[in-house]
Amino acid sequence: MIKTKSLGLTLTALLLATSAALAQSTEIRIGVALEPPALDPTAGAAEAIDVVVYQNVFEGLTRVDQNGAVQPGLAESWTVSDDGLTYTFKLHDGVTFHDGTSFDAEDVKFTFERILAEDSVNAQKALYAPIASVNVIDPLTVEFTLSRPDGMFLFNLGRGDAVIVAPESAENNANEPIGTGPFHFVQWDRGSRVVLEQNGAYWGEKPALTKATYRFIGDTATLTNALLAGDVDGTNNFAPEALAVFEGNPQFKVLVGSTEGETILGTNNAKEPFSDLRVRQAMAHALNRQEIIDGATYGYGVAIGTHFAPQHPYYLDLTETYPYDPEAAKALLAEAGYPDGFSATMKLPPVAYARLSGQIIASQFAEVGIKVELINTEWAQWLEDVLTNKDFDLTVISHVEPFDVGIYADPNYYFGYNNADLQALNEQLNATTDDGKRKELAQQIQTIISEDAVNGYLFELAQTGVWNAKLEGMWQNSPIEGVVLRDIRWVD
Amino acid sequence: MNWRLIRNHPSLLIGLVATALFALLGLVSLWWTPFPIEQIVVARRFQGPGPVHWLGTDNLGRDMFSLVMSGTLTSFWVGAAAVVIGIGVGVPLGLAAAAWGGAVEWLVIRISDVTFAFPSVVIAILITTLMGPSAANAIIAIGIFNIPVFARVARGGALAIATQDYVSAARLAGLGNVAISVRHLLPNIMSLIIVQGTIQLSLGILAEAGLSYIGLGTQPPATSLGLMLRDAQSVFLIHPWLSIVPGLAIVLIVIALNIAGDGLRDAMDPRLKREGINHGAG
Amino acid sequence: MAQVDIENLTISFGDREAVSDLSISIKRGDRFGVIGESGSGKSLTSMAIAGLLPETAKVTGTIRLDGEPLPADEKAMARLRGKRIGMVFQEPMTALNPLMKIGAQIDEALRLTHERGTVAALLDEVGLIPAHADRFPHQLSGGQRQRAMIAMALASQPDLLIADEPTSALDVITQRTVLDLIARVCDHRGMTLIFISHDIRAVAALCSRIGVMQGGRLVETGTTADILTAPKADYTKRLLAASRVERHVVAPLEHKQALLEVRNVAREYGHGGFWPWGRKTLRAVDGVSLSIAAGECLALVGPSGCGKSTLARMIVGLDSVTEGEMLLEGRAYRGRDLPPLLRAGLSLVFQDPFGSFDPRMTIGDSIAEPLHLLGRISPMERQARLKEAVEAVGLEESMLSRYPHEFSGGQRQRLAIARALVTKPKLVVLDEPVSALDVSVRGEVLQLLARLRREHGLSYLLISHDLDTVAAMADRVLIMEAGRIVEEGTPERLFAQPQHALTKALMAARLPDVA
Amino acid sequence: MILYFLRRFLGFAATLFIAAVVIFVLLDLLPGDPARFILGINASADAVASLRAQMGLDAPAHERFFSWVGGMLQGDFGVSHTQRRDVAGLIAERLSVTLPLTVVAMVLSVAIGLPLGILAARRRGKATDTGLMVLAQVGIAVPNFWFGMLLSLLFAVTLRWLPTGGFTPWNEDFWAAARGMVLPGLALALPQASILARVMRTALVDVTGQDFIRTARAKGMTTGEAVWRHGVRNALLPVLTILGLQFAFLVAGTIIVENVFYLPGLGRLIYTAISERDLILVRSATIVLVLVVSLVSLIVDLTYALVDPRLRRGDA
Repeated sequence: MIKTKSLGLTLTALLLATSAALAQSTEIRIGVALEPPALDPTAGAAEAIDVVVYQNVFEGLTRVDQNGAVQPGLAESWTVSDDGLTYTFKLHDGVTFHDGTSFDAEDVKFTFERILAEDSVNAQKALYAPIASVNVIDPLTVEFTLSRPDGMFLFNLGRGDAVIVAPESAENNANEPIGTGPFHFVQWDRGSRVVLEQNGAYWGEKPALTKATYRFIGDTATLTNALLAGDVDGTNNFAPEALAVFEGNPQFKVLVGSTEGETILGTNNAKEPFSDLRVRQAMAHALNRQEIIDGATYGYGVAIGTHFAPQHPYYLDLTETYPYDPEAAKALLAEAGYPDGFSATMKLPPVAYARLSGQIIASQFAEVGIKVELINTEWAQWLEDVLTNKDFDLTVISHVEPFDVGIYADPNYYFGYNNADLQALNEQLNATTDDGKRKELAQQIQTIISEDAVNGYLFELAQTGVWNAKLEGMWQNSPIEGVVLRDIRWVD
Repeated sequence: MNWRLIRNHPSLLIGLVATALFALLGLVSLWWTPFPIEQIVVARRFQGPGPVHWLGTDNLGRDMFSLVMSGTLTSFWVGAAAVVIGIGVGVPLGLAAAAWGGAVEWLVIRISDVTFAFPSVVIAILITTLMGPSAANAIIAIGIFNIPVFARVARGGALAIATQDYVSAARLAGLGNVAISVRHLLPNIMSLIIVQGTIQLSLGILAEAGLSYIGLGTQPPATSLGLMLRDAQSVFLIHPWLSIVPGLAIVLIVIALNIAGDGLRDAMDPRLKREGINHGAG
Repeated sequence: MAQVDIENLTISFGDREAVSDLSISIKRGDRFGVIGESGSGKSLTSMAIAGLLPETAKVTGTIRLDGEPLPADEKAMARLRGKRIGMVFQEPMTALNPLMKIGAQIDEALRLTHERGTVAALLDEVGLIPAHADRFPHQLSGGQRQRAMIAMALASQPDLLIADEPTSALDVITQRTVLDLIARVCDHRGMTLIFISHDIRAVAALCSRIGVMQGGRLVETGTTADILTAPKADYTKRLLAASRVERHVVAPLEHKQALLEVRNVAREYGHGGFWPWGRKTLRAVDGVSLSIAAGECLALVGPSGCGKSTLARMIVGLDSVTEGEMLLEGRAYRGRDLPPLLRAGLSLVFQDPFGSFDPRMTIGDSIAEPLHLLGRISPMERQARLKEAVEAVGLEESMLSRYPHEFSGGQRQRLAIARALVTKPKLVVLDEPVSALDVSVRGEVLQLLARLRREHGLSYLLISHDLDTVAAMADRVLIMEAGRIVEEGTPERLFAQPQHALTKALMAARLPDVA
Repeated sequence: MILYFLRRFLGFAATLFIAAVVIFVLLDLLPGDPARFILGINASADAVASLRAQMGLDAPAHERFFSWVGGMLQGDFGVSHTQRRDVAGLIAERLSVTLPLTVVAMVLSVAIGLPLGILAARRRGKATDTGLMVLAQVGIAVPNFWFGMLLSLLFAVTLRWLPTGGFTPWNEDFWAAARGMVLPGLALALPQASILARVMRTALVDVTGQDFIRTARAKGMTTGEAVWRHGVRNALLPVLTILGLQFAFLVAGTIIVENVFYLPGLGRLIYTAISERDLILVRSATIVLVLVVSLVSLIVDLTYALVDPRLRRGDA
């Protein structure tokens, strides 16, 4: 890349560098806000891990495409038994890991036994709990037996949490990930960047890019400058407040798409006064959703009235369940015994959408008499206080897992919602494989949580990518976390 | 300090008046701002300066002038409280070192070396982790860093004073170290401390801005000039005004404080007072 | 033609005139002395001749050097003064660059004027040895530093030497040798000398002509003999009168009962090491015994660094002995352990009247401070004591509410004495009580001290290196050298028949009386 | 002289030891269990307990303290909890960014500040002096992250002379790494250069009033020559003191500038390590920072003694 002999020649060097970039347009530098703590997607929950390695370094049996549909991955085909309990996968032949070891059914078995093991540190272990056993039929055939039908099973296999790892290298994946993907890991300069290069021995179609560098730039202003200066070629999710810099600039393209992130006003249903439905309804009436969307996402978020992604075929528009109506909110509060409102705290994790939404909500709640004290926390503190100890009144958080409405059936989950009817419905939904039936059940659930105002339903996060105008093949939507490099290429 | 002193040092007057104006602006915000700063009206955001909003509005439609008033107060408050911590702990330490000497002095020097060597930002991060981010956290982190500064100034000043005969005279009169420190040393190093105080105050305001920038300082819905600057930084290219207002406010306050500090030093330092005829007197 | 011709010189700072309308003419080979108190403008005049006035000074009038007006161009002036004028200043410690070796500094003077002399020859001429060239200023004694300054001044072969209070920072013996050195080199090289001093005897000893300055004006000029014998101006008369010290001896009391006894006292300082065992110890006071009788004035005389101040500090309880003990009215103590009530029986008057009062406290509060030693006393008694003390030193009660900067040096020293008296002590230690005062007020203060001694039956321990003060005050004199007492006797005896080498040197160093 | 060195060195060692105690105690107070943080929120109590034992977190405090300090003395800084890598290596990697950055900033601030300070002192009271001192006031008053961003907008985005940030390891491309230091170095150096210019000016003005300058003028130098040949060196003494103090400010300032220019420095390492409760990493990295700062002030002290002969006596 840029090779300079002296600082005095910077200008010339820059011209050379620019022309060099034009000639060898097979490299990409991507700016991302968060640096992953490690690089093993099966041993950590951080989204930042998937951004770097998902489908690039690691692959699963299936993979999720940019529309959220399940495609064959390392498994070229599969069959499902009629009762939905047995899945048989036919694996691709001639696949090797980056360290040269070959991939076969034993690796699949190892991967899933590792996920399900007692001391497993997989973040989504619960998703794979229905797996009763994994049987190696022959080196290229593997059979999964489930303890109950699971409508999401094939999708879940395509997640970053279920990528296939080798027993030889699994231990070191945190620092030196070894997978089967189209790119292999080259180096990780902590605090600065991760470098991937094309895997020459890749089993599938070769990607257009030969090298990809992920640069970690946490500060929006700095990332803006880096994009403008051409120090990075794009970013998958750029802060919406500064998008205007790139809109209308012919050198850049701004990709606005959907994500699976339902942003909610997390409410502690187990605690006074939020255990009172009227209080929750009052809060729902007090929320001016459009103002929050405008203020916190600069209009890029999509309003939701329940915990479900709007782009999903099962989605039901319930945004008018409790329309913005401060008078109704005051009346409900008075009815619940809080004519003068009440005081509550709101713990906010260190992400811009939460901090901004929190401020706006506090201002809106003040209109109806609810005095909110904002408590800003770092991630570790937030996880411990809210998720683990449930020591909170209110919070703002985006749930980015796809199809995660099942969390409402868990009375031990942090918002403490305990509804037996809903739990039964969810049970039924899990056991159903028929699409029409599933849609009906899912919509029933959506309606119940919306009417119960379990949480305040704010908006679906948008994916707002900024890329060099000459790049193509980036995912516009984000049905699953990751920046998939497979189809990205430079065009003139 | 008297009026003649101020008249003879016009820069001191400018510095003090400018500082006082900003301080007043901040203090008034306790009772009155043109608009409440917690009030968010997204619909009126990013307005330029105008008759309703004199300095325009920010990304959440809050009145910039109100924010600057409140932010100035926070910045001053953080800086001043940190100075108070620095003086409250540092000056007694420095006086003790000078008055007792020996092991006490050794210990004070070590303590001040250690606090000096501790990067203040690391202290701030640690305190944030212990207590959560807040303006109070910034006060403590900056205040801790102020302690050795004042300890050094107090010790240096006191050592110079301690050689004076009137200190020996007080000792002859049977006064102990504490009494001498309070009666003689402290009043005579007060001017040094005041001058250093203005400098540390301006440094504190800058440090608060820095801490707010990395998210360790003042937290919304409260605001400080540093926080305003940080919030505006990412939209600098689109709405530069939002950055320029708090940035300029910080620069002006710090300059005002520094000018006042310089003026005080010139006015109080007898060495400089003599300047001009210091080759004259035989 | 006069070598230096000053006409109507006026120097002012802002609207204040420091030198007014001064005209002097100095002939080649003259030794011209300028005498005056601090602030009289004598130094400024000499700076004006050398073109060294600060930038803030406004100068009118003309100065001619051999008939040529001083060049206006800074560089030309600098070269001229480097070549023609040698200068020696008061404080040799600060006048030398602390970071440069002596040799290098002298060498620089040589090279700036392209003279062919050598550093070694110059050092030799001023009585230093070649090894001194390799030292830094702080490694030399005050006298050696002043010699080095003179060597530097001589490097350019100047024909005019300006010496501005060259000896007032030095002790008696060194003072004399430096004055002799200046006289010698002036003779030897045939240089014109302008010698500035507040000490009329030094000027008289060295100069052939004298100019007397007061408040920026030249009040009188004439030959030394004329000035000394027939002064015209009142001010000159007063100066001459003040330099003659009268003897204020009080007849010794009948009962010579010892008030203070010092027995075999020693004080050691650890020096030069971090660990106790690596330390060189310095015995500042080495086995001193003395006693002071009630009503007696005992003088302790010695060169600077001989340990006399250390001894005084231990006696008054500011420091403690390493060995030996002291008895005040029969009660033994080792220094700092002096109990409050006993402390009240003894006090100290400091040398520098400017440093002995807290500038932030009223004089009254400062003077009342020692009353603390007497335990609780009523405000009325406090006020009475203050009044008594202030009136005893000839000042008024109304002055008690003022601050130190409102008083002159002489008044402050009186106030310091008042503070020393406020607890009605029996013994007062006087640490160089007049050496920081202008000559004209010295006599008054000494007189005051004598009167107080008479009226209150005080005993004095007088610490001084000034033999005149000693002669004026003391009943008995101790000569101290390197921590030891080397000779004892009445002033009369010592002046007449000094025994010890140091005593002899001290006596020899005395400048002749002007009377 | 040797005694003086020894004394300073002992003070330095004592400072480090006290710092180690303080760091250790502070971190022991930190809420949040590192074992739980690593294992995540779903880990069982057993697993957490066994990881705690593995990491040696269940030993008594004084034992852990001494094994940490003892290890460091032997060059063993331990293994990072979260990154499972040698702490010494991690720190060295980050120091290769932070140290050059501070040095560049230091050099820049001296190269900018001292000449301007001398110039201002020489033109004292004139327009140049006033102009420079006003500039210095502004330089001190501009928050460095703001200034850094403006620099980046000008030199990286508009002119494209230098990168907006990021770091290429030295051994990979030396010049790229050096280029990456320029803007952050400048951002850090600006306030320090302004301070230095002011200190240099004051010191020089002070020195100009000293007797030995008058002596030099009496020898035949103009004020300018005297100040240049005798004043500057003497004026450098207070400047040297300030320089030592500034190093601490620079080190503290790097963490903010590292954020603006996304440099992988030691400050950011500590920042992330604290949020991940990687205690071994935090305390070792912090003590290294303290070591660097104290070492520099030790060096400044010793240099002071070398420059100023008056300090070479043992009792200084």
